Amino acid sequence: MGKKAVQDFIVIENRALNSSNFYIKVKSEFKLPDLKPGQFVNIDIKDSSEVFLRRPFSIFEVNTSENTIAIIVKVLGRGSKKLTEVKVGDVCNIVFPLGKGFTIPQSDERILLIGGGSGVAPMLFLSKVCGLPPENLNLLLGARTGEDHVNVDEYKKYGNLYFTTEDGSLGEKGFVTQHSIFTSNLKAFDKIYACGPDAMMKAVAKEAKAANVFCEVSLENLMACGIGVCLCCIEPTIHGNKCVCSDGPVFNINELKW
Amino acid sequence: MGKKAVQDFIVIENRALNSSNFYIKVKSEFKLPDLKPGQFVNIDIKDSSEVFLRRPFSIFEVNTSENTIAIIVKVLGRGSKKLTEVKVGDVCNIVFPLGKGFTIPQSDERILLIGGGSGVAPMLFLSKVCGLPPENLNLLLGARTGEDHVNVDEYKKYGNLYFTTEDGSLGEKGFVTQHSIFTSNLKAFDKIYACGPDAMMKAVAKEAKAANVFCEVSLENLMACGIGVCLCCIEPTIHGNKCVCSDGPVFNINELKW
Amino acid sequence: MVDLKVKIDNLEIKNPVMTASGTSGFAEELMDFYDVSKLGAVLLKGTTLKNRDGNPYPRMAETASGMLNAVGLQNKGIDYFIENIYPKIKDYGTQLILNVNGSTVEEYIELTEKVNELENINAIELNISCPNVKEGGMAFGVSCVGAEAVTKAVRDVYKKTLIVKLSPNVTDIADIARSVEAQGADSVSLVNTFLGMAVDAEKRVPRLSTITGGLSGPAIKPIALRMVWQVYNAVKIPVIGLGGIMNAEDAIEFMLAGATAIQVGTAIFKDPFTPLKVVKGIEEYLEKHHISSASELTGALKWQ
Amino acid sequence: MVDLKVKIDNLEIKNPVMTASGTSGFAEELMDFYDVSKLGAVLLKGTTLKNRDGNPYPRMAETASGMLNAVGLQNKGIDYFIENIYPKIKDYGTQLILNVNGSTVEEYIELTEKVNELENINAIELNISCPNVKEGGMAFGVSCVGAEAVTKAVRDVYKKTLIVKLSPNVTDIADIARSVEAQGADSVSLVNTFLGMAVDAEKRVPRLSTITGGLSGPAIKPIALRMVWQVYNAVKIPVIGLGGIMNAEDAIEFMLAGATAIQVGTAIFKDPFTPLKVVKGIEEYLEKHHISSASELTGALKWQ
Ligand SMILES: Cc1cc2nc3c(=O)[nH]c(=O)nc-3n(C[C@H](O)[C@H](O)[C@H](O)COP(=O)(O)OP(=O)(O)OC[C@H]3O[C@@H](n4cnc5c(N)ncnc54)[C@H](O)[C@@H]3O)c2cc1C
Ligand SMILES: Cc1cc2nc3c(=O)[nH]c(=O)nc-3n(C[C@H](O)[C@H](O)[C@H](O)COP(=O)(O)OP(=O)(O)OC[C@H]3O[C@@H](n4cnc5c(N)ncnc54)[C@H](O)[C@@H]3O)c2cc1C
Ligand SMILES: Cc1cc2nc3c(=O)[nH]c(=O)nc-3n(C[C@H](O)[C@H](O)[C@H](O)COP(=O)(O)O)c2cc1C
Ligand SMILES: Cc1cc2nc3c(=O)[nH]c(=O)nc-3n(C[C@H](O)[C@H](O)[C@H](O)COP(=O)(O)O)c2cc1C
Ligand code: FES
Ligand code: FES
Repeated sequence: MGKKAVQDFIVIENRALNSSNFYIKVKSEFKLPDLKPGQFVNIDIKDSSEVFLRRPFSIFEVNTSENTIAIIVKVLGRGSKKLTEVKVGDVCNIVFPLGKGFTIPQSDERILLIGGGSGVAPMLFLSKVCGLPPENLNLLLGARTGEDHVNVDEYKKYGNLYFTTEDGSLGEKGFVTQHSIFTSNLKAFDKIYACGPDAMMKAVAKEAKAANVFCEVSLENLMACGIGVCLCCIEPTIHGNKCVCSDGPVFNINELKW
Repeated sequence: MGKKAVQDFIVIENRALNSSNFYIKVKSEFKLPDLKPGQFVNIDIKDSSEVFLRRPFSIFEVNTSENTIAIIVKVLGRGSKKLTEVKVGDVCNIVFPLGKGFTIPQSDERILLIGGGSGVAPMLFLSKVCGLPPENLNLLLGARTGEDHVNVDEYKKYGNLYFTTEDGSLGEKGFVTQHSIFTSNLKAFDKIYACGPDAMMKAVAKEAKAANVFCEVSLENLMACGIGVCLCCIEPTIHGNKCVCSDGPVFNINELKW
Repeated sequence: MVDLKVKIDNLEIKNPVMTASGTSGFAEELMDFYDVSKLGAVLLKGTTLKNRDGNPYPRMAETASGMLNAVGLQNKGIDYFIENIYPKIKDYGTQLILNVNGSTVEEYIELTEKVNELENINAIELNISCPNVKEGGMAFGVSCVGAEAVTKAVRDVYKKTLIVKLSPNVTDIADIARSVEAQGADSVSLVNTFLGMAVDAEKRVPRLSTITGGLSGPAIKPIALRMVWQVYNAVKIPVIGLGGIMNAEDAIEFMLAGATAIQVGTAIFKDPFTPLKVVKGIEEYLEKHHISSASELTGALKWQ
Repeated sequence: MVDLKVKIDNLEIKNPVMTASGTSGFAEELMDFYDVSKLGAVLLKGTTLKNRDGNPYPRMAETASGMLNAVGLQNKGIDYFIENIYPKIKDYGTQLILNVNGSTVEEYIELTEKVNELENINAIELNISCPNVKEGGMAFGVSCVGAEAVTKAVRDVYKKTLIVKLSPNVTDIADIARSVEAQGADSVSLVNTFLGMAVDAEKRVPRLSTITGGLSGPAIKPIALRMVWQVYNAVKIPVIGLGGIMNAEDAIEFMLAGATAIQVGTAIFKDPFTPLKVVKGIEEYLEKHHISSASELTGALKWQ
């Protein structure tokens, strides 16, 4: 009991990161529990005649002394659009903490984190808190054009940053799986983590599997409840259908039927 | 064609008149048509998960040079509550002008206008524009307590003001039909107009009928469309069911089956 | 340029957008806002043989994403319509379709014979599905036997396009659709309203004078869409889809599920311009997706 | 102090608020939020004889004030439940009611016999109304004959409180309710989900892997409320009402219309605390209106 909560947070920041992504920070009046990279929150979209259910978002930043959580919201449809219209001072009702996080790497391991679209959020969170020496941590971010990349300068101190864009306007041209760090020697990594569009994660998983490297992906299946009671968000695994919201959203690729 | 419109207005003022009534003024970028006392507007309540249909409100003030309309909103339930939360600059979508207005008195007639609750709005509008000499115009407003009365000082210049409150805290104690101006000699008036709670209008109508004085009331039946197509707002009359939205909202009491 | 024209039997309509009966009066009120000749068709208010006062007030209650109504077919009867309304509206330049209602098979016949004479009314919509009248109405629409009887009787006397409007308050709507098709209906329209109820918890009374009434609006859209899909897969005659259509996207969903044309009902109460906006939205969708004609959308859902 | 206790046949429940089957797992997940012993009952996830994988993803689509689901009774089967889940939840301190599902009458019987042995399960809810499975499921629930057959067979072997959950996808739900009452059901619960459909207009595909699925949430409340009212007026056994209940006011509306107890389903997805809030809200309503016991609300609607 009390492991999960439904709480009102106050919006203390909401700013555009680029044309379609927003940074939203909310504050609780209560002490936050321990929150892990890969976990998510389920947000009530207030005052919308079109949105009925909550919308899930990965935790991007946590400040346990300020009791704040930040998320990155990409405007996709009705709910995300409405959410990015919140104003500082607005109340935001959140169910949290949800899901299980990534396997934290050991301090001597070399890891590759791959983020695409709003999937950068959990990757950045993981790179910040996993406590690896920066030389062991490689962060590869993919987007369509340079404009779609959110500013991640701050994360330089946690590891090596690499970019791909489909039009070549930032970093290497192509998809993340075409980046030199990915194509050169995948076996050089002890662990690979990925979050982003399904197609991207599947491409990463295929190569990781071939190279026999540990790889975890974070899925974004459509959800109704977010707490494991409705069985709507399922993903087929070798152990049968699993709930992305409560058994995941992080899965080892060897478990998935990809 | 083009007699009625669906238009976006901009909210330019929203202030509390007392604990439950708000004054909301909206501005159009287009020239307003002629708007008569007794007519109403049908307002879309934006961003509410609970409100589906529009809500009708009597026109309270019109400024044809500024192209503004003002209404008085009493907080009753979900829609009116939400509407009073609009902020200056918000867009407010309005269907107008709806319904038929009051019969305008002739310049030598003596009239009595009776308003209760949010029913004061059309009465004040009528007293302002009917063009009678102030000594011929009597405005009687009823409420539960003094606090429920909105400030109408401005209307002193259009006629004589009288008040009743149920607790006697302002004007005479009791209902409007117990006020001395009403009980003394109803036949002294050429025309009586009333808008307010059903019970009040029925009480007024009863006495007016007994005294055989011309009397119009403005009804507030529940509406779905506001434009005469759904037949939900009907009121039985001697000529069969009539639509309050398109045949009214103003009815001569002799037509009603009260 | 995309082609918006569609056909319901022999009836040519300039675009697939109609207003639903009982939600657009006799089109006169919409003319206060815009020229209805831009619409595919206007379904006129439900008409009966004799004058009907309808049900007592209150007749409506708002619900989540919808509303209940208990109008009960208030209208002045067919003779009044023919003398006083038809002359005013007959040249509106859009297809006018009369929604006809009876309490007995004989009434339906008598009514239909009168409508036969009206030159500018090229189709009728047989309402066998109104939940708001005690006699007749939905009773015919909820059994195959009842639906067949009315359809057959009317088909025998009515020469122009015969659309039968189906009730959704049934176990198997495809069955009813097949029955009326077999009796010669040229088209079916669905759905009418769902029988529902609303209660005032504080006052502990029903919100409608009739206790129960008909539910319409976006709330019912998923069920209406499923029924259109089932009926489309069960009959060969064109299907007219409705129930909660608020915008062009909704309309397109109904067409993909099998509708040849659609009707906009309750949405008119929110915005009288909705039908016009839906026409525009369908046109834009066709252009965007490089589809040359609206009729190609019918049943174009991809599955399996 | 108001009395919240109500009785469903011999089953005493501490308050009229239950969670709906399939929307509250096996109660374990709710325990992460609060102590479920504060609820009247928890309806456990729909269980079948053998393991069922359910339907493919995607299984849900949001709709206006509601959602469609196509879960298809995914569960590990009754034996797994008895060995692995029952021991963990049996002392949760609330009435645990198992929702049982079969594809054949024999399956229902075999399943029920196993549940008979579970000491802390004092009632079953017979689901003859699931729209999301191909065999059995709703097929039993949409005809009186089918409903009677299952109810009779289960009644013969089941000794404790037998609740039959009715499908709303029927022409006359009161008829089905009377049939199961005649076969010995101790109570009926209604409604299950309405068969609906959602389409992605841009991609021109159905939003559910199964094309159609079950509609739940506030959208269906007016229809559910009407059905509860009809069934309450048709049978003598207690009625359990559900369908779109989001708060105490909704719950009270169902009780006024005839429900002895109510279930909260989809609302749990929006806020897992909803059932608890409804308990509190009913208590406050009774106090405010000086009503001494929750059971007095049942059928207390004033009309005519
Ligand atoms: C565990 C988890 C973590 C997530 N983290 C983030 C995050 O950090 N930042 C972020 O921007 N988004 C994140 N998402 C996705 C986010 O929840 C969706 O983008 C959002 O719900 C879309 O809602 P909407 O109302 O804007 O779109 P809708 O209007 O509901 O849908 C628009 C279109 O997108 C499709 N769609 C909606 N949601 C999804 C989805 N989850 N997967 C695939 N298609 C979908 C719909 O089918 C529809 O066609 C996460 C999702 C999950 C499950
Ligand atoms: C022609 C006309 C002119 C009006 N002018 C004004 C005005 O100038 N100022 C103003 O404040 N209000 C006016 N009203 C009333 C106003 O429209 C309602 O108060 C408003 O719609 C209530 O909406 P709500 O969402 O707040 O209440 P809801 O949440 O919808 O309802 C709350 C409760 O009030 C009841 N209720 C709602 N509306 C009405 C009604 N019209 N009559 C009786 N009971 C009702 C409901 O049944 C419910 O029990 C007017 C109404 C009409 C028809
Ligand atoms: C106020 C009202 C009155 C209606 N009257 C009729 C009618 O006279 N005849 C008829 O066939 N349908 C009538 N209907 C049903 C509508 O035509 C339509 O079938 C239903 O509302 C579903 O569509 P919608 O959700 O778009 O409104 C009426 C509906 C409403 C809301
Ligand atoms: C995701 C989901 C799964 C469901 N699973 C079951 C089930 O296994 N057995 C059952 O009888 N009803 C099931 N239902 C139906 C609900 O118990 C309930 O009857 C229905 O959702 C209407 O109530 P609501 O609107 O409060 O959700 C399910 C509903 C949903 C939304
Ligand atoms: S979203 Fe309900 S079980 Fe995962
Ligand atoms: S509100 Fe629709 S006719 Fe008056």
